Amino acid sequence: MNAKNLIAKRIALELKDGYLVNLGIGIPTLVANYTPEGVNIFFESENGIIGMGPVPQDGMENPDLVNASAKYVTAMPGSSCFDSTISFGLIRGGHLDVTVLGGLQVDEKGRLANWMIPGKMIPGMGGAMDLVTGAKRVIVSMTHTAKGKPKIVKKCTLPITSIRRIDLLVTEMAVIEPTENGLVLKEIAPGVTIDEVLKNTEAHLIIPENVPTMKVE
Amino acid sequence: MNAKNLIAKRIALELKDGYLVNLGIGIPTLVANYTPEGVNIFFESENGIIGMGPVPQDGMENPDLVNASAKYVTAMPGSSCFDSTISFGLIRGGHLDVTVLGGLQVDEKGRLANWMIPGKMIPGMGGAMDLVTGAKRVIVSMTHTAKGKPKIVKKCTLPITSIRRIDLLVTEMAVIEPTENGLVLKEIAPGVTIDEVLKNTEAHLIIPENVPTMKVE
Amino acid sequence: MQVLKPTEVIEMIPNGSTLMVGGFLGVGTPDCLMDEIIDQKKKDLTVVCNDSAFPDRGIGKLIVAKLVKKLIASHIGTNPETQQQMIKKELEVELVPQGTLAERIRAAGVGLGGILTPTGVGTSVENGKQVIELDGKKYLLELPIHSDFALIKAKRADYLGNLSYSLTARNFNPIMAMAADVVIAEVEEIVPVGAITPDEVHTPNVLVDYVIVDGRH
Amino acid sequence: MQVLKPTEVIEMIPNGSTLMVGGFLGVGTPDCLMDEIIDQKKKDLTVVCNDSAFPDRGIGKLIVAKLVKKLIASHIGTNPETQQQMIKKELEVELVPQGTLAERIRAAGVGLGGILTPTGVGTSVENGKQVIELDGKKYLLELPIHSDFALIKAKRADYLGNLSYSLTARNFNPIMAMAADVVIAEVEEIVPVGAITPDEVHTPNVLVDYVIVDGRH
Repeated sequence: MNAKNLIAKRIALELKDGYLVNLGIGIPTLVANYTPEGVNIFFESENGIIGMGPVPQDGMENPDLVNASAKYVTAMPGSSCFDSTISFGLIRGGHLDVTVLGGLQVDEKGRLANWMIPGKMIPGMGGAMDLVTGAKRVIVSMTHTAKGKPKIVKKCTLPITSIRRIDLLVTEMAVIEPTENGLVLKEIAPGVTIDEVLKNTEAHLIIPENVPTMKVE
Repeated sequence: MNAKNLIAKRIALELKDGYLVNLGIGIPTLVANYTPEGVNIFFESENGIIGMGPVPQDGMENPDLVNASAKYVTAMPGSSCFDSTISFGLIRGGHLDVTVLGGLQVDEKGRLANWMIPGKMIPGMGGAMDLVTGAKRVIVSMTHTAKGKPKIVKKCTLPITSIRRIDLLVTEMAVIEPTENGLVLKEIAPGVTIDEVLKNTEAHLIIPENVPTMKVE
Repeated sequence: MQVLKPTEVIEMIPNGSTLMVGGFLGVGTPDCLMDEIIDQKKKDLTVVCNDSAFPDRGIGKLIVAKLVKKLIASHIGTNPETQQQMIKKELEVELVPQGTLAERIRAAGVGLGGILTPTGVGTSVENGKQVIELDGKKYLLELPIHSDFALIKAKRADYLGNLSYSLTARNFNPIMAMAADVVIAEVEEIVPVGAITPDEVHTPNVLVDYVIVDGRH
Repeated sequence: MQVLKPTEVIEMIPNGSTLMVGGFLGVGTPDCLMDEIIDQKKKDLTVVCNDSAFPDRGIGKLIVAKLVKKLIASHIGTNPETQQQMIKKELEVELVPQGTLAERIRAAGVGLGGILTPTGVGTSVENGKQVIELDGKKYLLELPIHSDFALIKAKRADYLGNLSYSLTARNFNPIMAMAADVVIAEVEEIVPVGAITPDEVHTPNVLVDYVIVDGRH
């Protein structure tokens, strides 16, 4: 299994029946492919839909029905559409059970930076600041390092997305839970050692006595 | 013509084609009976409808279709319904062309009191404070006096509805326009003299050289 | 979402709870739920509703049955019992302008800390509130209203709990469906998934916890 | 409401105007109006839109044609031209979190002086803004955004100008229809009055000044 699918598969285990879930661009999108059987998830997208389904078959695209990346999607039976104030009312109002987002950096306080690299890339925050501030549970998916450099750092050097502490961080090497006391190493990926995780992490990690392997076959 | 119908008929002359209009309980409701021919008015009600029509014929009542007094109404072709935030968004956001309300007192500053008599009658403000604050034009209809006592006073003794100066006051004796300089007597009712108006008014009235008679036949 | 009988759903409400109840003078109020609250004699309730309707209708029945400790509403003039209990200090009443009431409920539902409204500035509604001046114009800072339960009324629900409302019975129902911990919807009719199209859904299913069907229809 | 040709309606827009444009990455953007703005070379525009879409789509075309002086948006990452002009200081960009952008537009439309949001607290979005603390929680005071013109896209209009939107093409359109002095709606289809029922109307006709029909459909 490649890194991206491993992360997506692990995050999918966090989704429970009846959840309202927002998946960001990139790795998060893959999570939908791994939702456990019998678990009914309502996927929401910032542009104003609950009940988003997979890509339509060729010729069935509706130009008015897209996800937050402007890619054609389908609508599941029982879906609903609404304007941007309701869309973000659901997000900021605490009605969204889980948001899964990509990240550029996560620091020891569990703060996420994911919306700009000053002087280099200024895409804008889009819906990210509202999602991180408002969702009941914020899960970040990212590669553990970028060009060999740690992305889990002592303090974010990039502009943060929210002061809110994220709830879970999943990389291809580890599952980390930011807590009041710091970042706790909860699981390691199959074939990865704790030492390897530490070597690739700038932030201090709290290592419990027992660190199980991610339950992804 | 009795006092109420005279007031309603005079106010109807203020309504222009395409206007969005809210009519309060009592005399204001009668205004709908006198809208000039060929003039298409959209009547709105706080409980969430644009395009309210007259009372339905017997047996055609819909329990879900009422005005702000919970009386059965009809919906005109092209009407629309919405929730209370949109209803008051239209009112407070300046989309309502005219509101016509009843009054207990109007004072020299053009301030209206119409929602409570302390210790005696506390119905609550309902939508009145939003209507007076937000409508483009606020027209008050009331009898000139109550039990012989002037209702147009130097300073409201009852709790005011808004600090906003109303735009027009129509009684069975006169049409009065509150301005920056004070209350201006604009018209008198057929058969009424300026002296009679002054005798029944506590507030100072500015009397222009020419005060025409209300154009209601 | 779960379908329950009125008895079961009201049994979940502890005495002393805060309830939002949809409706405008009783139109759009869940009547079966009101009757069941009376049957089960739920006590010391705080009720948030546009008005106290009539003694024999809507939440007016709860007032008459003396089950309400505190009422937050915009209008109590159509139910004399409310004012009587208020004067006898048996019932605490907080009067809120209707548009402000709608925005305060909405603010809770969409995760805003408050809103600035021009309505009520310079009136008795201003008492005890923070006044914020922007560009020379004054606004009242009005705070969110949240509740333990929302008891709402819709015309139709589909099997998943998507709701649609009918005409002026919509009023406060959609915003209350966002502002409570537990949302209970009384509906007249259950329809197949898809019968309410994505563009017609007024309240998305994920907001609704329990649906009860009004057996009288 | 008046039906005009795209040429006629865009001729009414002076250079230097502030335009709100509906759409999310171009979906739900009035394309005929965009093309007509380019044909008429309207200059020095301030544009309020969720994003700058793509170089060949939505308001992205206006950016490429260098007609925009200032852009207020949440995301510019899909249109490289936007960032390039921004770096060269040819274009001023104000980045606003998406949920905040929606609420600021709505605030203008519904007559609020501002809203308090937790989104952006402690991030660079806080710069220059008033922070208000309530019950130990911090909020940013965000101000309304109003415009001279709103250029919106709907699926259908009836003869009176009532609008309904389609699926995720709804997004910012309904709130922009409330927040501008002049509202221009581009629609795909004109339908008889009544074809959009009162409960299906998304934007009431009284908000719409001009309708243009996209002849490509």
